[in-house]
Amino acid sequence: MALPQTVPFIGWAWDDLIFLVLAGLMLGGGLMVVLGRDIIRSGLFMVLSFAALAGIYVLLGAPLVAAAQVLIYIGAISVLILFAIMLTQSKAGPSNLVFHHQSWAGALAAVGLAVIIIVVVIYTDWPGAATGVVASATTLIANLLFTDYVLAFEVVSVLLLAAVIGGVFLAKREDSPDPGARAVDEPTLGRLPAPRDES
Amino acid sequence: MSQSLDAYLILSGLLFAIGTFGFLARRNAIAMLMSIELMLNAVNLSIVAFGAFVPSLAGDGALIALFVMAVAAAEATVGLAIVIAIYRNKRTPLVDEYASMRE
Amino acid sequence: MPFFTAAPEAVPGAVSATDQALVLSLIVLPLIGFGLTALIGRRLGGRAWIIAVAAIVLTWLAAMVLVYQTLFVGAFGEAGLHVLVYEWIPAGAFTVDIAFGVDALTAVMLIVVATVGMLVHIYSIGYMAHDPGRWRFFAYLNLFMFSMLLLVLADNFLLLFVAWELVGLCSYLLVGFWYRRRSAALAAKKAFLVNRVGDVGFTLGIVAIWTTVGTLDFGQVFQLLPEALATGAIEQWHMIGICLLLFAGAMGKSAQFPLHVWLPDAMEGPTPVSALIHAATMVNAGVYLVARSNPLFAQAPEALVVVAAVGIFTAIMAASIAFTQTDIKRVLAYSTLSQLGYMFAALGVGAFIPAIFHLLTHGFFKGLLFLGSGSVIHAVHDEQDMDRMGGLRKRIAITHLTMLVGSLAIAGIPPLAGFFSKDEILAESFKLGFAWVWFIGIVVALMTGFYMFRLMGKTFYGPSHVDPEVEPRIHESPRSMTVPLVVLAVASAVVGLALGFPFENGILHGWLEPVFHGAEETLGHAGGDYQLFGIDGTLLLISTGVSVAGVLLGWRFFGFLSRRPQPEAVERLTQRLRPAYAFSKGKWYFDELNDLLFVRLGGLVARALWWFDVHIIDGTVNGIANLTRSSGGGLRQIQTGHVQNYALGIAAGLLIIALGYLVVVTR
Amino acid sequence: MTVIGRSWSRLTPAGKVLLPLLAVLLALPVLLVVGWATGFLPWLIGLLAQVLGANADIVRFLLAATVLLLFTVPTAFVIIFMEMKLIAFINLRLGPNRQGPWGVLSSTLHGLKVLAKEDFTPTGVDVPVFTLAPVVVYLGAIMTIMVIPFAPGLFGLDMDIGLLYFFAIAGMGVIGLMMAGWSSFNKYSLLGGLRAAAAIISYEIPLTLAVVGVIMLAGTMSLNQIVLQQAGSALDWYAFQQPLAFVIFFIAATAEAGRTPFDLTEADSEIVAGFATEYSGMRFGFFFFAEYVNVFILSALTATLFLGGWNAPFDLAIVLNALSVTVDPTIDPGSLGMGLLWLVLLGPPLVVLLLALPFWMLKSDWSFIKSLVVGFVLFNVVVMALIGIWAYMSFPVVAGLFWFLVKTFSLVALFVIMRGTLPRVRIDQLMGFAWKWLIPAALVNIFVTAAAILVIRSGTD
Repeated sequence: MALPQTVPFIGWAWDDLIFLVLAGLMLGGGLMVVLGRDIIRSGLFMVLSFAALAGIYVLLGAPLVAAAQVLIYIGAISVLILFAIMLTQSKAGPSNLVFHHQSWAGALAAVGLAVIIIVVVIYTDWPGAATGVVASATTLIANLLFTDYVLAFEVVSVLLLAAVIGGVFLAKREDSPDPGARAVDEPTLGRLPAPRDES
Repeated sequence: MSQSLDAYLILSGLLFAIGTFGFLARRNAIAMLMSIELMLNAVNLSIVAFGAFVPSLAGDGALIALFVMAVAAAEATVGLAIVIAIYRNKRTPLVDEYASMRE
Repeated sequence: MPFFTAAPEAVPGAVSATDQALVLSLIVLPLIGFGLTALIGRRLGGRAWIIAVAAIVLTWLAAMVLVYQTLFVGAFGEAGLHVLVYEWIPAGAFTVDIAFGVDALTAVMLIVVATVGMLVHIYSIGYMAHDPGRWRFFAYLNLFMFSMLLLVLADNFLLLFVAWELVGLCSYLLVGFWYRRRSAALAAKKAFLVNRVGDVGFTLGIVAIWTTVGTLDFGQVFQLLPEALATGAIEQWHMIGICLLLFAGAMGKSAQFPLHVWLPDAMEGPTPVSALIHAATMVNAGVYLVARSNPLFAQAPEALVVVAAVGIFTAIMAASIAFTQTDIKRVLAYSTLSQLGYMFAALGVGAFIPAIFHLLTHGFFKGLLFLGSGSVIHAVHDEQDMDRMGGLRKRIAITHLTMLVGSLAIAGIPPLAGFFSKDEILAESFKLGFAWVWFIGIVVALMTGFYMFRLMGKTFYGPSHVDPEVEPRIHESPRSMTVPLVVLAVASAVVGLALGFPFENGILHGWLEPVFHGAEETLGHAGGDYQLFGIDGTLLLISTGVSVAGVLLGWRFFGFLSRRPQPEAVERLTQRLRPAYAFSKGKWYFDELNDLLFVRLGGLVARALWWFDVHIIDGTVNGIANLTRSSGGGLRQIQTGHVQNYALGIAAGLLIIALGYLVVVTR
Repeated sequence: MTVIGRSWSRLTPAGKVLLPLLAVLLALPVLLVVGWATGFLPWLIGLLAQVLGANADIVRFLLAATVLLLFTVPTAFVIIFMEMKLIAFINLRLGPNRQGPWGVLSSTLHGLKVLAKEDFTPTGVDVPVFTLAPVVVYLGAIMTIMVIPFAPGLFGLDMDIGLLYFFAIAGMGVIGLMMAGWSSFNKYSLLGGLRAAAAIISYEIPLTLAVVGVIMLAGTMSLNQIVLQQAGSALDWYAFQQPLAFVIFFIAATAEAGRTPFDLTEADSEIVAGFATEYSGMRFGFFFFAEYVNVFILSALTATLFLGGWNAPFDLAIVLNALSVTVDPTIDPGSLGMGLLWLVLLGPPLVVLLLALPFWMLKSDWSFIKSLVVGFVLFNVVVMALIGIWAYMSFPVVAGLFWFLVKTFSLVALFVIMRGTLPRVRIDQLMGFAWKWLIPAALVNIFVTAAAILVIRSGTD
């Protein structure tokens, strides 16, 4: 006797149940991100939202994207954001001053946007759309990546390099021109000796 | 429900709207960046959904989503570096206290 | 794109992989040496030379194998070996390849370049031992070897031009090697700029060739251009123009009047550089270019006359300046100019083989003389003024002996190398109907013997004028410097006899005949029999006599023929010829003339243009900018400086557009 | 009621768990008898069997998840014990030697001790985050075991993108560390959390890049497939085709697990255990366990990727053939007939006596009983060895598991030895090493591998 094909009593497909749970987690997490007062919790809810989205990607038959989502968004970007939060916030910080004075207008715009998108989505007949999810194989993606999208791939690599260099440059502490004014905690032991004069 | 494109797109739209609200309403620069990440994720969701439902886009959707992620990583790097650099000068993460763009 | 394939149209039958590898190794080995030395040379400290010298020794071995294959075995036939490495610029019908060619001319050049290059590298180990920048020096030297070999091996004009510029770059780098010294930096700049003048001509010549025949490959150009002339597709003046433009490039690189001013100043570089680049190899590139283009020059006798005139004028001018200079390296530099003038005169009269022969012998003995002078300078602790030398004969015996051999060779005393090549040039120019060239050449030969032995006498004989502080520390140079001297001395002594005897029918003639016989036929220089007891013998006697006379004259005033030098006699002669002396001492006032023409007059023109730029052009631009700025100032009021305000604006705009679109679509 | 209530409140959390369990344990036999008698239990078992059979996939998944979750605990105990003993050996100490022979029980007892300790929440902490942090860390550690192939057919899940999954989940653990560091409201903890984030993010890059060469060679990201690609002898292992990647991977794994010399995240002499400063009891235990589970997992992954996984370093059959030995491991007890009974009855006592005799003769101060005990132990060892060999020859799973564990624990031992011998690096050295040396080296490795593949594959076409 196999498990029932649908959820008992409600009659949904199991997939639908999972979808609803994940969607709820994602939207709830997202709302907590934008509404929460404690910014570190916002960051953690963002992680939750991203993880739920990864689950949705699995539902969409794209496990590769799901893994990349976890790897990049949770493992890298979220960590980076949490890192930045920890560097720039203190626990005694002004978490009560959360919202901008134009937040009512922002809310209006966001709701308007949501309504418009929903209306458009519902009333559009998407051409060429199948009735169900079509899983895309990893090999197909790999082949596309190194044939049709190879230029984009290279460009992205250059972009990432530029971003790394730019990030390092921006976040680097500038040497103060006055040697007496150098911060006390800055280590000077590791300095290299001045380059030798050669001729 | 999980087999209908519209559901995913509406979900994506809602997440995008949430991100928009966060970007417009939060005062904290990092919170704004997080909101941008939410919006990017919303876009990614719609892209992957199209890739999964439109057979002629099979593979492309996932691939473009991957590119978006790479670009998002770059964006986060530079964005956070800028935030930290500004924070070092202004000693505050609140965006509306930065006014140097008006000068 | 296939690598390492032979150009099929050039050579019937495939080029063997060994030969390809040989040719390529000539290029690649110095390049590797350069790269490695530049990368890690600094870490090697005192052993910075190790990679560079190893690379060049291997290069020399490869070059010698190739020379043996080409000249002695004749493995590649008359057409030579052609290796296509890479199709460099495929632009429709016009293609330029990275292709190398090895024929007899190239092989002879290879002998000079590789041998002198290797010896100079070895010499530099000792000479540069105490210089902190030695790794840089060896890196540059290797780069130069790469460039020079590329120049010699290039199989088309564009690749040749690239190598041409590369050797110029190396020359610049090495002349300015001691860049902290202002004079060195200025000399480097001067060399570079003067060379540019010639290169403009060369570039135009290449472009002219390309527009005329649509190819730059040597083989095709030398076939197509004369054909075009024969069929009347181009005019005679066109051919002359191309040849003169090419010759302009040669004038720059080989320092011919009036572009000779850079070479004496280039002596600011380290002495091995002077020996390698400014005596034995790079300055010969112009000679090589004209000789390589002999099928073109043969079609333009008028251009050849110009070549001969410029060459012989440079020869006598430089020799006259060399009379009065006191800097040992400058004397040698002017002597190099003079000898290069000889070569161009030979080319100009159509005696291509003697020109190349003189190039070969001159490479050896002038390299020897420069290295010897370096050894002298080394011995007296970086003193270059001959007035502060003297009496060094016993103290640095090996240097003295080898330099003596070199001086005798350049003066043309039989049976040393210079005698054979110089005599051949003079004899050919007389027999080919250029008596004026011959006459001036004879005078120059006389002057050569004199100034060379003035140099020898002031340096090695007579009482010592060395700084008393330095005097007790004079010492012979280390082995790494004397061994190359001895090798070069032996070469200077025997190479003429080995290659140039019997007269006009030596081994060298056999080698080079296939390269030049087309040109000689075109010019109508049918080789007559050699008449030892006729015209040829007479000319031989005259030139030998003149050379000996020059040498004796030099010895008379400065040497030990009269047991001790005669400063009073020299002084008397100087007093009597005061204006001529001053003219020579002042190097014919060329630098002053250039200063007047280009610095003063050119400066006036430039200043006028500058005024125009500042007031008219900048004024217009600034006016537009001011307009923009003032209008922008008005619009700036909208800025609040808060990102989120802008973002809200964007969102509102998006909503309005989307709503409007929906309304339009649904209606 | 108040008496029971008061005694209940006096119990430690562990006691609160154990007491009901004890009650259930006592009630169970009664329930079993009753259930069997009424026929309820047979029906239930039948139903269960049916359900399980019909949903084999899901059952297998759940089973694997449970087994792997449980598997982490003894593994961590073994590694902790191993570490204590090995470092004691390096330090010329005895190490634990009280609980059980050679102290083998000490780490288990430690674990129980930690479980029974008071679970203390300091003031000022961010309670939900503080509570969740160890869970996230531990989850990040154990979820990765799912894709590691232990032996032929013995793995949780053979994913197409197994390796990617591994790195994705492993990267999640750092969030837990940062949560712990932030929520503790302690500057040492915050420093530890930040250090952990910086180090793990940095070292994840060379870790991932080093594997790219292996992926290119194997042509797949499925760990199972990668192991299969390395079948054959030891020379087919990727450690020999990718030596640079192997070294880079191992170094980066050390940093990823936060082990000496890269244990900046804990650095007990500088920031007093970093993110774990404010934790106590089992919450601390979770961090502690997670570290050792991480060591095991990273060793296992290294073994899988570079040391051939469960492949034997040599093919036993070939070796035996070379020695002209033929072994038929199939045992048919029935062929012995009546002899089997005699064997079972008389064999063990005789062999025990035989093994005890030499001890009794040589050690004159030993009593006969003591010799017998030693003989019995020896007999067991011998029998276990024989059974092991038989199992090794008969079942590929056993052979695979054997080699997999040998390789993994060799690597674990290497980690331990490194901890015993190397000093801790400075944070700037740590970051500089990753960015200036490991990442370029990994890129060079990728480049060279790609070029080599291009050259070799083009040669075979």
